[in-house]
Amino acid sequence: MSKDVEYVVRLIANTVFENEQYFSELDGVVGDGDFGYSIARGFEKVINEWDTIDHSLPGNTLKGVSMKIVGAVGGVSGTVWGTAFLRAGITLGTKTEITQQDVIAMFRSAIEGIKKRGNTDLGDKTLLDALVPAVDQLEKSFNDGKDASTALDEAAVVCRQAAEATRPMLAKRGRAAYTGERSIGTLDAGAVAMAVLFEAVSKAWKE
Amino acid sequence: MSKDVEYVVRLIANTVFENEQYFSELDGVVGDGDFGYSIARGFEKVINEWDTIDHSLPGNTLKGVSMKIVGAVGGVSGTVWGTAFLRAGITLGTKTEITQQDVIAMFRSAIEGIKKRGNTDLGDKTLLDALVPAVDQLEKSFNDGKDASTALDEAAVVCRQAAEATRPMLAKRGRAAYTGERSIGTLDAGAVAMAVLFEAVSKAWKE
Amino acid sequence: MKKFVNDPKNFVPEMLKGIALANPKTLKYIPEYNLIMRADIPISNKVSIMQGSGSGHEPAHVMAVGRGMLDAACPGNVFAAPPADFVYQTTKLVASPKGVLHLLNNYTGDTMSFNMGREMAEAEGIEVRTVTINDDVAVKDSTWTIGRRGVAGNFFVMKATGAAAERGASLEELEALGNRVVAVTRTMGMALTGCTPPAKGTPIFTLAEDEMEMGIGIHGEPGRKRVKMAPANEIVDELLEAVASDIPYKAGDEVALMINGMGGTPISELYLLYGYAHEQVEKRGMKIKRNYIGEYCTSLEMAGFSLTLVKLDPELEDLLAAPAEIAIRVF
Amino acid sequence: MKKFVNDPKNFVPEMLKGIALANPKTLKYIPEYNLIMRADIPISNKVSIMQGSGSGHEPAHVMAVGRGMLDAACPGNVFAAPPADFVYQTTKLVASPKGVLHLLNNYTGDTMSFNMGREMAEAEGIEVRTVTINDDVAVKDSTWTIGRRGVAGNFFVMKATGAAAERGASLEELEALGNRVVAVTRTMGMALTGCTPPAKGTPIFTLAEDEMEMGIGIHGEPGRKRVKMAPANEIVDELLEAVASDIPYKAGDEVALMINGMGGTPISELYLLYGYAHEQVEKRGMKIKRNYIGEYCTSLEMAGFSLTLVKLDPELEDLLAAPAEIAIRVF
Ligand SMILES: Nc1ncnc2c1ncn2[C@@H]1O[C@H](COP(=O)(O)OP(=O)(O)O)[C@@H](O)[C@H]1O
Ligand SMILES: Nc1ncnc2c1ncn2[C@@H]1O[C@H](COP(=O)(O)OP(=O)(O)O)[C@@H](O)[C@H]1O
Ligand SMILES: [Mg+2]
Ligand SMILES: [Mg+2]
Ligand SMILES: [Mg+2]
Ligand SMILES: [Mg+2]
Repeated sequence: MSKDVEYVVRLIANTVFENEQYFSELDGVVGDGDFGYSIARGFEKVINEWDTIDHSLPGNTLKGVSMKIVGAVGGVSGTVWGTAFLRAGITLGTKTEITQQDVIAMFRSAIEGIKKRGNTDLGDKTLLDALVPAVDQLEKSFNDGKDASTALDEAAVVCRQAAEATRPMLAKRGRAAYTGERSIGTLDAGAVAMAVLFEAVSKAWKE
Repeated sequence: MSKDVEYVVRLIANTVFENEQYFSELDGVVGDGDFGYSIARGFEKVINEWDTIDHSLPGNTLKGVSMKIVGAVGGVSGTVWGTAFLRAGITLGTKTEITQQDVIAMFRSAIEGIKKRGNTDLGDKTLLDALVPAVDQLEKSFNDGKDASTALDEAAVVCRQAAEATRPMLAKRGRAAYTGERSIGTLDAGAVAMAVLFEAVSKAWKE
Repeated sequence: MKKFVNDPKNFVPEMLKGIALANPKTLKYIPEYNLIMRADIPISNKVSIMQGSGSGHEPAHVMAVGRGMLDAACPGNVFAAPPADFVYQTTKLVASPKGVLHLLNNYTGDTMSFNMGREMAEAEGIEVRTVTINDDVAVKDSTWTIGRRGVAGNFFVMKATGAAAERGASLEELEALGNRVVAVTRTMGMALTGCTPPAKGTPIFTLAEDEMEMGIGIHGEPGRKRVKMAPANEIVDELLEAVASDIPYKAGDEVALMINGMGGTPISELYLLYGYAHEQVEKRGMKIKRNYIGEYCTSLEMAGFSLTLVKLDPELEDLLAAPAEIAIRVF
Repeated sequence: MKKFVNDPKNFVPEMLKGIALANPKTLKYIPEYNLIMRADIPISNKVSIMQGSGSGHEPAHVMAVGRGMLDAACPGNVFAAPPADFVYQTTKLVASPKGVLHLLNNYTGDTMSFNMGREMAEAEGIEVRTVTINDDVAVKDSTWTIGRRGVAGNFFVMKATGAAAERGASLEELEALGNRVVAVTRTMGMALTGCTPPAKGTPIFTLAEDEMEMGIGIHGEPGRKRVKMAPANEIVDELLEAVASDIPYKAGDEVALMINGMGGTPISELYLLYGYAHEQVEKRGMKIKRNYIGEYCTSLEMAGFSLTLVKLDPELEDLLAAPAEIAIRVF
């Protein structure tokens, strides 16, 4: 099972590496243009120091990933993504098998952590605005009895739509918030990153 | 007679003002782009403080012009042009009538002053390379019995040709000298200024 | 991108190496946590003061480490807050029995890293207090943003608390002093050009040849408005009005006046701006007791400047004038 | 032109006004002759030291006036030598019974103004000596040019002679000391961008986005060659080789190393350059006793830097470390 976690983490990492420039450009429109760079350095540390992480349990792997991110990336992205992985790992606890319910519980716990750490909620034009609808859809698809591949597919589609839907929003968190009205009409970088990652995972699951 | 001197000085000043930008641009190609600005500030002071100059004799006017230039412009242009007017004034001495011979003597003395002050001679790609041939021609035209207007015309033509002929030269003085080989193929700003001034005086004389 | 850089990812570490090599006796560079600290700390009877923020604002804060100012600075990458773990590690390294003061420019990212790092340090019994600096009047407070940004005014907080810590002030006293300085310090900046973070490689924003941005942030965050270029004096008038009407400062106040270059503006222009600003501040009836002209908090190579007023009292003035030994010096 | 300027013709006077307003107790500005001088000179038992050159190189030289450095600076317009009359007037104003030392960067224009000004002052019985600074190795000596340019190395001449004058050195001793510093000081600079004199309004020269100029002069005079952009370390290697092979400096020498910003390069990059330069200088077996990182002699807002090596002896090191009180300070 740790293998699955490793697979997904590496997939996320590679997708982040491929999109580093793109993510930074998105953040550069009304933010400060560091998002792709920051998060890529985080996953770089995760991958480079993979063997120094305790992989005895999937939950430990996730906590270890969190510590690497928090040790490499500062600010919003470091603490938000670090908190997310930390919460997911804590939620998983000592489990060795990950059920669909576990996946949803991990996401929910990560989302709560992000809200607290970031003093934020839906509608602030952050990655939550793409992540929450995607997780809602994932849960619904699971509940509807869809298989993992189909559920991921459906979540990815919703995630992308939700990311696109950040465009008319006013940024209320992060450096983009300083632009005020000017942030309207631009995509939120973190939200787009969510969509890109969901799409990557969903595509990989099919193969 | 002081009226003639005043007329010529004011004509030179106005011509310099009109060509300030142009002269600076010429100097900017391989020099430091300050020539037009510098010399314009010099003549600005001459004109603005005209009434503080002792005009009891034409020679005194010229010496006064020199002091104004030396009090406003630094470096090559200030000392070279200041020295030129000083030498011309000293050469004229207490004369109240200026003959053709006096004009040539004033120019020759100014040229000697420039050579000494600038530690320079013909062929160094400076204003001397236009001024000396022009004065040679002026002297020849006078000797050939031409009237002032014709003589000035002929000198102006020679001056322009000589200025153009600085193009293939290697700059050996002033900031342009630091460009070495790159100065080849460019016009010397000071030499072109000589041509522009001779042309202005010659044109004005006709009117 | 026209910059002196080898590998953009190593931009900050290579700069920190330079700082350490230039100050071998007084400063230490800890590559592992990307930090610069005084070689002689922690000192048991002195509170340690540290600040972290994105890099790209030099001399803030890594070149402001030294006796009389910061004990350590833990910078992040260019324009990125330091990792929470580094805040934690730095706090541990500088921790003295008298506690640790965190100075923090008010940005979401910095606040989140410092909060997380502080929680981690406090879990180990280290006493930490935080002073949040928010001197930028350009961004109006609102219910939903984190509030005003911390910009060049951070210099005065570092300088005053640094001097007071040297004189033995307690953690509580320093926290109060820091907040007191923040309360009397206001800044507004503007830019003529954008700037290029090395890892990004292209300008964060661009301004047309006849345009300038008023109220710019030190990360290139847009300001109040983009307007046509204006004469230097008019720009000073506008910044000064925004700053001076904010607390507001009033006639009879004794003040410090800072003209801070954003990185790409030559010092000749800063002095030109200062000359007029000085006259205008005095025209408002204030008395300038100290002045600061140069680069204190920059945005890489951005051309522009900010104007800061600090309302002084005799104690604050004395702390600002106290000696300090930092990397930035003239000879 | 993106500059803080009102009337371009008043650029220099407005800057000088700013310097004077910022230093009301120590400095005087004489608008008539465009000069900045110490408020307390001439001092009868101290030689007075003055330097003039074009403006646009700030802090050189107008911000280097103060106890322990220059007694006066008479700048010209941007990149233009001061008028001969101003050199003369300044010399008269600072003249002490012990004489006046002229420091002079080796350019035709400056030399001509200083020569003419010196002749005028000597005609009135003032004793003047001149030290000509020519530290730039970029331009090879030749029989027909005026020789090497004076660039950022002028800082060391000002600092050493300024300290020695304070200690009572005679005019002859200062002249000898100045020449001794010149003899052990070498610099080479390079640029990434051009710069725009306010009165000109357009850049003196431009470099393509992937181009740099090695051996540039501080007035934008072309250097040795235009080449493709290179990593920071390679640029340092090339400048250091040009400088270090010139005297040449040799293993075992004690040196001062300066990384001087040209005006538009942020201090973060200067420290990055310093870190590598420090390692390379030490790799050559030299020992760095003092370092200088920042802006000492600029070209307006040009992006670029110069590297200077000074071979030290104990006396020189001591003079460089002596205190000085100049406009440029940090707090
Ligand atoms: N307070 C917050 N809580 C959670 N996510 C946030 C918050 N602020 C910003 N974000 C997300 O982080 C992204 C920006 O990340 P990054 O560029 O690293 O941070 P910063 O805004 O500090 O530069 C935004 O696009 C947004 O999705
Ligand atoms: N040593 C010299 N003697 C006489 N004239 C000179 C000398 N050097 C340069 N010039 C002339 O002066 C012009 C440049 O003047 P200017 O730009 O004011 O001086 P600088 O070269 O110091 O910037 C040149 O175009 C040339 O004609
Ligand atoms: Mg960002
Ligand atoms: Mg010139
Ligand atoms: Mg950021
Ligand atoms: Mg600068």
